[in-house]
Amino acid sequence: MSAVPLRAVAEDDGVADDLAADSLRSDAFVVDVDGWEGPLDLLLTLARAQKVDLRRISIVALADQYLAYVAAARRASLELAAEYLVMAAWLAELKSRLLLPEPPAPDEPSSDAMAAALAFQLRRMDAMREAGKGLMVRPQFGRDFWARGRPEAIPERISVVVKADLGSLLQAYGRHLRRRRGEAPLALSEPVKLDSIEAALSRILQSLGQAPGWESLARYLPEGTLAGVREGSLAACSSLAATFGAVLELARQGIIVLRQNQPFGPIYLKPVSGEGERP
Amino acid sequence: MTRELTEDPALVRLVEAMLFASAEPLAERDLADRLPPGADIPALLTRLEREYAPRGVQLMRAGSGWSFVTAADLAPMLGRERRIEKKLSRAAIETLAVIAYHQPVTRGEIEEIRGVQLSKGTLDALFEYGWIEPRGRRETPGRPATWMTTDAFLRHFGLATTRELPNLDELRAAGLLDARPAIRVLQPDGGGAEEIPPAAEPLDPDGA
Amino acid sequence: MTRELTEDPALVRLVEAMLFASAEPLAERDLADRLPPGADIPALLTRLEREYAPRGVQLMRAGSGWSFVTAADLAPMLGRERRIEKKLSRAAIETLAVIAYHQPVTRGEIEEIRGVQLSKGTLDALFEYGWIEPRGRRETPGRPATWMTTDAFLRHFGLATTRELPNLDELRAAGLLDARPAIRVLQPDGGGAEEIPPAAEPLDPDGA
Repeated sequence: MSAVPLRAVAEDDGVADDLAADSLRSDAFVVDVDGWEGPLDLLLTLARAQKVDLRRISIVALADQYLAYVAAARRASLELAAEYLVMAAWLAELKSRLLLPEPPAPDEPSSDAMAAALAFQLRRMDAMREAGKGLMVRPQFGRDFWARGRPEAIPERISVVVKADLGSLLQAYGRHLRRRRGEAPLALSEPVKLDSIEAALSRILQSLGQAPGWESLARYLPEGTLAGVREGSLAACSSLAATFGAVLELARQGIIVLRQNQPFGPIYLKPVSGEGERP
Repeated sequence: MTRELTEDPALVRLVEAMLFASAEPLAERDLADRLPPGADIPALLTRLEREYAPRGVQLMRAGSGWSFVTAADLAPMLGRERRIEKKLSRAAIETLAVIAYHQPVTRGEIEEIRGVQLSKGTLDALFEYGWIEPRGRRETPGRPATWMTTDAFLRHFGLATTRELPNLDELRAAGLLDARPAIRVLQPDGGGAEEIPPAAEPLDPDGA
Repeated sequence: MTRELTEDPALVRLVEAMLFASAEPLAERDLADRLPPGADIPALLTRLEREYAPRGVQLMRAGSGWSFVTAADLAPMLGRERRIEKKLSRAAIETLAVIAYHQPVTRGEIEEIRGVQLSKGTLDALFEYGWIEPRGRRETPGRPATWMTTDAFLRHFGLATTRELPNLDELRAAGLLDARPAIRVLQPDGGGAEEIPPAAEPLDPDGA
């Protein structure tokens, strides 16, 4: 939380006069333009202005100074951060207890304990402030001492260890042999006349629509094709494939429609213009 | 056995060269990677440190890292360009001191010690410098992260370990590093500063 | 006068630190800029050079510039060895297998057997690993080199001789040759793949 409002107080002439009247004016107020880092920081600055050992600080006087400071800030209608006001309330209570000693309620700390706690916190805060300064006056890397300006690349000898074992070698060879069998180029021991899609197309178109309605695809296969396929005849296989391809092409062109009632079932076709019963 | 290995000039030279080659600090285990097993690395380092102590270059330890740096007393004569760093704010310097002297410490504890909430960028700035890092958690409700300084912090300020922090023993003896709870006002609900009630209330607790 | 300046340990330290921290080698005139007038720079450098001579770091002159470098004789020890495990590519291990089973074999024969061209680095890589070597030439036009596996190959794969490689029947028994469903009709002779003529023009099912 920022102490900016307090800085405004310190810099405002009218308020500064108030502060002077409250005998609060010290070098710290004028010099410290950074503002305070919270109420403890302000308290510490005020305590330091008392110019006594922090262990012998007058808590009452300190409370007065702080309260006067806060009052001045409020008179100047400056918004104080909540923590400054909380501290003010606490100090006001501490001061009244210190001035009018009465036995504290059983569940409350004594005024002495409260004062001691505050004094401890101020001293601890002071110690940290000084410790920070102590760090900053040390020689600093890059400001007071430097590393080697020409670091040398440490050579790395990279040795590649190739991982392979007999198993992977044999698997690779097995893979190779399998592929030779599976994906061997098409070998034709004797010239074979293969059917083509073009031939199948003209064949189908010639006889298409001679019979009305749905017809089996098989009707358009050259004679003996199915038997040939069963025997593994390459020519028959090509006829079957070519006819099927041609039929798909005709369907794509919207010349015929196709039908298959179940997977692997017979395929039927009929011309689009034709009428007929469903098979 | 370590005796003759330690005295082996070849090993001293090797450690010296390794540290010289690198601009970054090397940990003992980095050195061990390239030394014969059984080499007494701490002894080798101590010997080098001693040999270089009077020289213009010094062997410096910062936490687990060792590196050669120029002797700090030569800074004015070296006439090197000083790296201009963004000046740390007073809040950041004090926060750094609190972390260094009280570590491990939670954000809430830092705020308690300083009596004020940490503003947004303070820890970030210190973290960005590489001087602090969160390490572990406090086993209290909310399991807050605890902060510690790094080897880079030690190196920057020329400290071998955090035990070399200035005045550490005096502060500890005076009880000023005790984790004593803050005065009640700074933590009205026994919690962090975040729970501070609205300003109006505590000022006139007796009011309507 | 140069005598005492040369002997001034402060100047030696300063030169030492300057050379250490500089990113570039420093010429004598660079040093002179930051040393008191009259300093005997060559003498200071000579002294430093002598002091560092037995160390792991040396003061070295390169042209007109001076700089510290790690001692050259330490380079082999400084170098960190990094092992990188690499898996052989599919093509490489298959090529290796083909060489192992068909050796001696020419590059052209390997390509013929595998049915694909060997990519540029495959044989090179296997040769670099020390697993194959060219031995002899095929007495055919062009006298191509023939490749064989090496003893290092046998050691790496734990074989006494290449005859220990399992034969085809054993491969089949090990399930390494289980045929995928193949279109038998396309391979009426069922074998002699090596003698297969170039692939026929593929069918053109899309037609014109």
